[in-house]
Amino acid sequence: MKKNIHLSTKPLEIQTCRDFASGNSNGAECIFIGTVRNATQGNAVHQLHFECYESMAIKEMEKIADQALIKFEILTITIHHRVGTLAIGEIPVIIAVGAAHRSAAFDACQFAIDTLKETVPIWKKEFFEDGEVWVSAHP
Amino acid sequence: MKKNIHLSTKPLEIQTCRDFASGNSNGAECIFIGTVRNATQGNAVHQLHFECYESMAIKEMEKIADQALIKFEILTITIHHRVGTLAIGEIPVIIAVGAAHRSAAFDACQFAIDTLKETVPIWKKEFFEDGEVWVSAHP
Amino acid sequence: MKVLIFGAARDIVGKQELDFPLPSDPSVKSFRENICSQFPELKKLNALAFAVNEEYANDEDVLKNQDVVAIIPPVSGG
Amino acid sequence: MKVLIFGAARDIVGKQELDFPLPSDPSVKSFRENICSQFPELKKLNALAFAVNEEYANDEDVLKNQDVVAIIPPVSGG
Repeated sequence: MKKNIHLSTKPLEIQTCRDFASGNSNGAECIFIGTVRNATQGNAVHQLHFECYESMAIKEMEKIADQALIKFEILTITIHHRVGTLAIGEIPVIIAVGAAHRSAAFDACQFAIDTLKETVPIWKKEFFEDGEVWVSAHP
Repeated sequence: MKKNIHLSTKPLEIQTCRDFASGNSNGAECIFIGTVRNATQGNAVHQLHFECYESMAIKEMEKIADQALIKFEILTITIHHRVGTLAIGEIPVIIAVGAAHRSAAFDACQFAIDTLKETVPIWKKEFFEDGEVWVSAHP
Repeated sequence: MKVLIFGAARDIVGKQELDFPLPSDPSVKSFRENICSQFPELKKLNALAFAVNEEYANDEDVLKNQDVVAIIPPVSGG
Repeated sequence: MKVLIFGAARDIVGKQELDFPLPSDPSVKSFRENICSQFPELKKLNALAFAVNEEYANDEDVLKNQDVVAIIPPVSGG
């Protein structure tokens, strides 16, 4: 399997992503793991909530994987994104790329997370002690 | 703990590397995993053997971690390397970097594996059906 | 037209879904103007994109009655 | 001097460790020339670096009798 896309309300698992990304022709795997930070611009974050436009989000994630497989010399790409409510330290996103050589793995993984943050219809709300805010929504 | 360096004759574990790399201030982790490929330039590889100059290899790995912590805005770096005999699909190296932001995590992880391959006194012998060769030793 | 509304835009509109009349000029641009005049707070968002049938749309794209339009405030996944 | 030998260089020398006399000119360059003339196959390697007491050394570095010198063929970790 060359690509594996998943939107999940359950905790993401690195080993599951690796299982898709690994293969005997790989010499290199690059894995990006996003985690919920305990602060944004100095304000303590208590939890996050992710919502998504599910059908379109999956389509956009598929597009990113397809583009990565064309643009870079990689063998596999896995993109898993979590939705729902996450606590500090939990994992909203894992991207795992397998390739014969490492530079393609790094480049494709970075391309995938950069593009995901620009195009995939998923929205993050941060909860602080004194309020909540949709990230990046307002100037 | 900011850096964690390990040379091991036992299988490397991604979760162990993540445990060192992760922290509540991290928003991003980049993990590089080297794996034993089943072929080099079209020749089927059966297994690999890694030997090292242990005391110096650890010093050089420490230097890479220290440099990465200075050069990039990262919070943690873990470099684990395996030695001994490895089969196809096994993991010779894992580098895990934790950072507040992803681009520093990617840059530091790539710097660390690139530098490791240039400076750390570890040598890889590839075993083919009809012989064996020290990688990169001869023109 | 069925209109889906997400994130900060949903909080402004107060609903996840609307039935919205096809504008007399059925372009995405015209729909944007209509929805923003009905919910002026939408103009205060950093950006506002639209999708038609799960694909990002341009201002000049033409809408049909059976389309599903989505109002997409700045995304922040990852 | 104690000399440690690794990888492809060890296969050429046939030993992991040697006792080697301090060259009359005690530079790393001079040691390199001596060891390469004793084991000419070392010259066929892609490159040959030396470490003195676990640190990479330059040709002009000066060796002492109690130093531990390592012969380092091209590394290939990772």
